[in-house]
Amino acid sequence: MYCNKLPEIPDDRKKIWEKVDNMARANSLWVTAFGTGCGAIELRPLHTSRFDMERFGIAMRPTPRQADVLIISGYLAVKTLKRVIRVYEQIQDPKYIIALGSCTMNGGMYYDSYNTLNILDRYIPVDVYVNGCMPRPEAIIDGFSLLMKKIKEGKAEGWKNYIENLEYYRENQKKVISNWDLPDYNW
Amino acid sequence: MVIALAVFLPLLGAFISVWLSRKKPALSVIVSQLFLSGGLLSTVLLSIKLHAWNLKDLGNSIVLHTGVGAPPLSINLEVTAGAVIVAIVVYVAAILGVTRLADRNVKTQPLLLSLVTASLGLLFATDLFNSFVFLEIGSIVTIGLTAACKCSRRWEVAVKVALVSGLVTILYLLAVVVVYKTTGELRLEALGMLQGIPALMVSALMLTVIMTEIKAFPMSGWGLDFYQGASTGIAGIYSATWSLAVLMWSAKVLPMLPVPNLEILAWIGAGGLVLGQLAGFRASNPGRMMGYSSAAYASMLLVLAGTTTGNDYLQLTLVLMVFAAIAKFSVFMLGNPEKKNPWKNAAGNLLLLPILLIIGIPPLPVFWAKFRLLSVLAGVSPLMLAAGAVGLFLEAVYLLRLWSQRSVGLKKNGRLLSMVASVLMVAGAVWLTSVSWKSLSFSGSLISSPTLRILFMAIFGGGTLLSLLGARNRIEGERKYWFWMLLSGVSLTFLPLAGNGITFYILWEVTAFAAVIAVSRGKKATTGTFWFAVFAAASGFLLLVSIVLSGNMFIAPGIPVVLAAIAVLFKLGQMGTHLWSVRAYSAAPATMPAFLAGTSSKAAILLLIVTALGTGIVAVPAGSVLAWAGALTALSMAVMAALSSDYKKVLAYASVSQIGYILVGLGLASVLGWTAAIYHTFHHFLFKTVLFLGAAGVIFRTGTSDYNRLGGLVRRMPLTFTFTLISVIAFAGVPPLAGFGGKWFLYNGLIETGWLPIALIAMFASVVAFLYAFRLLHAVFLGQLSSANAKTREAPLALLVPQGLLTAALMLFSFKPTLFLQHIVPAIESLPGLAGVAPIIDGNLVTTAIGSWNAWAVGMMVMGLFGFAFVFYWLSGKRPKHVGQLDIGFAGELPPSPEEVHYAGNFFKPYRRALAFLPRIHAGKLFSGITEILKIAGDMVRAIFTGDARTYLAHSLIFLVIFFFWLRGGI
Amino acid sequence: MTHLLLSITVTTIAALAWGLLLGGISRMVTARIHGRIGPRLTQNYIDLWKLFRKKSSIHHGTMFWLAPMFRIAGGAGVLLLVPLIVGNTVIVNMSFSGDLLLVVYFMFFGCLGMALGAGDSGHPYAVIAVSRGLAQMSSYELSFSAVILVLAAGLKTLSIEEIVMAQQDGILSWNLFRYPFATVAALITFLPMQMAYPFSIVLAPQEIPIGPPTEYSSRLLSFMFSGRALFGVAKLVLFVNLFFGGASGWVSLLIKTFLLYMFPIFVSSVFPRFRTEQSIRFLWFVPTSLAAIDLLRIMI
Amino acid sequence: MEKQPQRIVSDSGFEIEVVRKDEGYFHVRVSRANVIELILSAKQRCGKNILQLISVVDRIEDDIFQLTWILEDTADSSVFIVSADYPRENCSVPTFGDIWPTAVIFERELHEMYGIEFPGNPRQYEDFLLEGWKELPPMRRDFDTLEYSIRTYGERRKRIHTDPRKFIAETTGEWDTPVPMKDEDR
Repeated sequence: MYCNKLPEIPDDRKKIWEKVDNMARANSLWVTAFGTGCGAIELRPLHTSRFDMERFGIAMRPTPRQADVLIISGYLAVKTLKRVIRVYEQIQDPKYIIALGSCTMNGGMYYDSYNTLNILDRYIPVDVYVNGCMPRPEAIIDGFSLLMKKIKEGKAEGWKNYIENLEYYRENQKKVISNWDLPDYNW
Repeated sequence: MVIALAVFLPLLGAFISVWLSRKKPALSVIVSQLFLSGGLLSTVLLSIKLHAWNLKDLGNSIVLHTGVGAPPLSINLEVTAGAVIVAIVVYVAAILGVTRLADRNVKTQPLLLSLVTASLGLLFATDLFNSFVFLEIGSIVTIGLTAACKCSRRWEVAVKVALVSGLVTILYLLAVVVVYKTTGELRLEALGMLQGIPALMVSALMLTVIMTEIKAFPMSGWGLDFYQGASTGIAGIYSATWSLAVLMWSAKVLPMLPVPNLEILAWIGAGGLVLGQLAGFRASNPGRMMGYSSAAYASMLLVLAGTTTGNDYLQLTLVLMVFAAIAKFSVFMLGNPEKKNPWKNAAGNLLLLPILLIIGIPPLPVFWAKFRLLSVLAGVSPLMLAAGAVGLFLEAVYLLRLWSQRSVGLKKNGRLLSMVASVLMVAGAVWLTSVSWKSLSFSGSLISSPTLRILFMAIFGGGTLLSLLGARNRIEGERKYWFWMLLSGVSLTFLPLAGNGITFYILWEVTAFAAVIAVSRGKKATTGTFWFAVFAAASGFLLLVSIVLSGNMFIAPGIPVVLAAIAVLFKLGQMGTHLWSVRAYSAAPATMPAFLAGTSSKAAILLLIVTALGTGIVAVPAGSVLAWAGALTALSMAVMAALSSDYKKVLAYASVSQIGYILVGLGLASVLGWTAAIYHTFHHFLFKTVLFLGAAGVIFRTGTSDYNRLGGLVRRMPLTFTFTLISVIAFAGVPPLAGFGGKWFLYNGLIETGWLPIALIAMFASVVAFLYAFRLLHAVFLGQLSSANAKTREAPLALLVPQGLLTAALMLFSFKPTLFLQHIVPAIESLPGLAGVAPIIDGNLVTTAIGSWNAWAVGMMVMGLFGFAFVFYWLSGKRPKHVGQLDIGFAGELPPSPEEVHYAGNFFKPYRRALAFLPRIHAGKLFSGITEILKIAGDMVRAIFTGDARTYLAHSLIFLVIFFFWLRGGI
Repeated sequence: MTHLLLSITVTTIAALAWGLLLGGISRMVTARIHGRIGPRLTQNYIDLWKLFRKKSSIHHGTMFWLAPMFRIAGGAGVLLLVPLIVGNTVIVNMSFSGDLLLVVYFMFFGCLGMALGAGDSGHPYAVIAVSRGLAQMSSYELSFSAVILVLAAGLKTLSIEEIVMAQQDGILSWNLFRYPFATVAALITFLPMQMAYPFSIVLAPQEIPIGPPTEYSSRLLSFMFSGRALFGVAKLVLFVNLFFGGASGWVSLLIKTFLLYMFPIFVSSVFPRFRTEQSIRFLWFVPTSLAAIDLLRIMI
Repeated sequence: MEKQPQRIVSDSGFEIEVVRKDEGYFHVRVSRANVIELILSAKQRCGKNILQLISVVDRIEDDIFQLTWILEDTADSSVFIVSADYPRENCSVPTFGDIWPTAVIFERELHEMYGIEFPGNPRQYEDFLLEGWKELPPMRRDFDTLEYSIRTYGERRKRIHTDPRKFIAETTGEWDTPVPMKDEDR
């Protein structure tokens, strides 16, 4: 019923095409429209004529299959983490994560809650953090431009990190998700 | 001497058997059988002597004087050729009956032997008083037999028989007295000498007597109760001996009645036929159904007596009565008298033949008689023809219901006896077919174009072969229906060769009813079979009447064309009558629908073509009616198919819808239209057979045809999917596959003729076809594989091979349609009376006045583009990972189960909603409405059969009075 | 033969480029209508390249990855069957091999492929979208059939070339002016064909994530995009040929297709979306009645 | 019909303490033995046909759970509120799932969050919000959330600076040298 293969790490760092590809990737960031927390409301103004993220080539995709970027917005509960993992793994490589807001970074005001994660990096690789509670749309655009810069430089390789250290990530994920019923591979 | 032996041997046997039965029952049975066999032998000798078997001169006779003096003091017997055949049947029935009764009630044997003697005496009697003697013996023995049988209602029935016999005796004696007083003679011929009031009196009396004895409507009440109440063994023997003898005696007497105009009898008979069968429409007890059927035959006897004379009359009465008696005997012998419902679990196969015989399905013997009867009626009056056909059809309906309800299980009740009877019936069929052989014709086919003839034979023969090949799997006991499919297919294959109406009709009916039998072998076939059988019978009767009206040649303009067209619509299951096809297809054994929809339905197209050719082309108004009907059918059935969620039903609706296009094409009456029709006919055969065979495989492997429970089978049945996919693309009419050609010719023809609204509807229907086409592919093969089907295997090879062959043919004709067209177009062009310009075929390019089509170029382009994209994709990078079926982007959730994610039921919900403004019309309601009306009418008629013997006596007396004053012309 | 292959290749590549460019322009125009700046003109090329060069991709089964090929063959096929320039004998492609009916029915080829792929993905939303799309398609094909009948019966031909040739006597001989109602009906059906609002019930990202291609990713998606771009251009050329007098040269072809392409974009930017059954009923009755006016005019 | 719950209060044979009475608002407190009778008679005789909510207050000081059922009459939107106290240890409360299907869901939540048992509720052991929770029910006041959070999710990174930019620069190292904000920018 599900995929049972380990993901592969493509070995194409040295190819010349990679530069061109990275330019294209940076200028065509498709974001999966998966609002994980309260911060998702701050993404909506980005569509509007005031902020207009489409001018950077950033577009929303309603399905993870076609997206490049997953935005984790606001606090991340254990229950949401499960869904985030599945959505993230369904995004095709190369893929990036932007974490939005204080709660995402360290639990924020919910640091002592029984179901909010405090350290996100243990569970999935984050490429860019944007802090604030909540961050303004300008800050999000700032985060996007940082991500674009990283991609162009070939440094936004959280996804490779994730594949390489899949065991570590899985172990941490399984530690907090007490009823782990996800398939091991979700590609 | 031989005659005396023939008549009196049983009587002797009766005495000996009375003596023996007390002491040595076993010996008495053997002795009875010996005596009966002796009688049989002597009658057979007589029959040979009289040349009875060629049916040429049935009045041929030998006269025997016994004792001293002239009649009525002595018994004088006249053995005619017809009577001798009846006598043989009586003997055979008696021998079988003795065997049957031996293990139940030995005491009845002497009675039975006496009954045989009485029957034979009556058959051969020449004067009124002798007849009276034998009538009396027969009645008393009947009462005795009834009372001796071991059923709960025996006394009730016996009393009714006794009362009716008493009345008959009184009336008969009155008549005899009048005759003797007036003429001083007692010979039967003396009846004809009467004049004036005595003649009227005697006529009324004798007619009442005869109608009461032969159980003609409205005096059939006691007969119904008798057949229902008596044990099946007694009823069977009674029907094949005494009842038969009385019928034949009445046949002898009726023409001699001093009625002013014998046609009165025919009108009484025709009225009785309709009303009596209407009453029978509601019957549910099998015995009672047989009673109604015997009333029908009695009415037919009256009709015959009123309309035919001479050898014709003798032949018709003989064939009708004898074979009906054999059939009834056979039905009754299958019943188990110890059961409350005797025909429960009767052997379906054996029940079938007699019932089909009574209905009159060719080439069974009764058919010949019924056909000639209807021909005669057509000569008398159209009203009488209509009455005859309606009565016979009503009879067919309830008899088919009897069969379809009982055709389950195989028990050995009287199986041997019935098989003997069946052999007799088949032998009779062969005999009569050989006698009537000259009326069959296979030369000078009704279709003038040899190309079309070959095409249709190829479709029929090929379809039969491939369906049979498909049936060679272990799906559901193919042996049960294999033979019938073969029979149906073979007669279908010869259909295009038929040279005249009767040949066409026989092949048509054999095809239809062999298919009905094959369908009935399905597991849940009862309702489906019944509907199928009723519509087959209806279309058969319509066609028969149409052929009769056109005098056996094909098919005269006017009413016959209309009837034939209705027959075609019934056969095709067009809009309104689609019910039978949908029900039958979903009830039939797995591979049957492939044959029915793919191959057999083309017979109706052939009939339509034949009709059109025979009448010198469908004229414009008729053609446009046909085209409108076809277009609306195509549209409405396509919508039905899109909204239905049962695999077989969808295919059935789709089939009906596709045939709508063919009707539009034929209705066009232009070369382009007919090219479209023939093209579509051929391709519909190809892809519909593939689709139904594919469905058979799927249903066999998964055990369901419900869309909601299928899905994802492309992973398990890739070959079936491939064949189905190609067929679906073809019938959806998407270039480059073959279905497009039919549509292209059709629209070209429609635009050329200027029938734009029809073109619009047809185009819309062809787009609606996408809805069910995709839904079919998706719900069955794509989407999620449900866990129940996770281990399904590919369909059996027997189903895949024909699909593969047909798909290959489909692909060939898709890319090279000119291979087909270059033969068909000249053939159609050569047909008389077609309007319009023929398309020009130049290499691969087909051009009409307004458009052009190059299938080869389009095919190559598509293959090239597809191949290029494919190769480019293949070379441009890594192959993608295959993920599991539940690995879908589901908002981060895990899909609960494949079944819940598979979206197949209520697929076109928005479409249903958008259609909500239309009133919902159910064809089912139309037919159940008709059935209701018939039932109400039947209830009104059958209210006269109260079950009270006094009412029955009253019927006879009232009839007597009314008839007498009617003859007299007032009170 | 070589000439034909060359001509086909050039046409297809040029049409792909033009289709993607039109897509870019449309995104810009929509953005300007919204009061935004909008993406670059080359955004669609970048998107396509990115998708094509993604490093991993998935598939669900054979039909799933054959579907984009169907889409490309369908889109390019329609384009090749339609004559591009009036009287041009250099680039005729395959326009000799069929008439208007063939083109109209061949348009379903790509849709069918798309639908098959969507079905094989096993995603319920993809199939819901297909069911909506088919329902809607069957509805607008009713009026489009009526329009075709108007043209075929009015001009007594089904050949696209002859339909174009009949429109060469000045601007008033265009079918736009000869059969104005049919043309309006055709333009209305052009909206659902281009999946523009208010008929965009197939790619409805808010309810059914982007519809049929919801499971497509990476390279397969880039093929889908190319196919759609090709198909879009093909439809534009067909409509230009049928109603707007065809194109007398390359510049005229580009201008006419560009202007025609703007029509659904302008409509699309200002309308909300119909529910499926509303869309179906609207398409059954409104454009069909319009086309029926011209149909009656011809018949009487 | 007498709509006011006044009558059942006066009719009932047991002791009822009226907490608050107002127009369309009636709050009573009863002993737990009489809860079922009171609520049923409120439904049958006063037309309180909707169970709006079941709520719990964990009064750890008194070692009780205070359960409150809020009933509403859809005809005039008047509410009738019944409260009763139950012991915290092995708390078992009658279910109203067979009268109001919504109660099944309310009770599931209460079971998950407080560990209250509702014998007779067919679905009370199903997961409601928490998936696979194994600890003490989290809403009980004797559950230490901070301890649990640190134990399970790790201690969060302490904030060293009040200036977010500096903090980010130190923790992630991705930011360029932070530019001190000017006063007029604040």
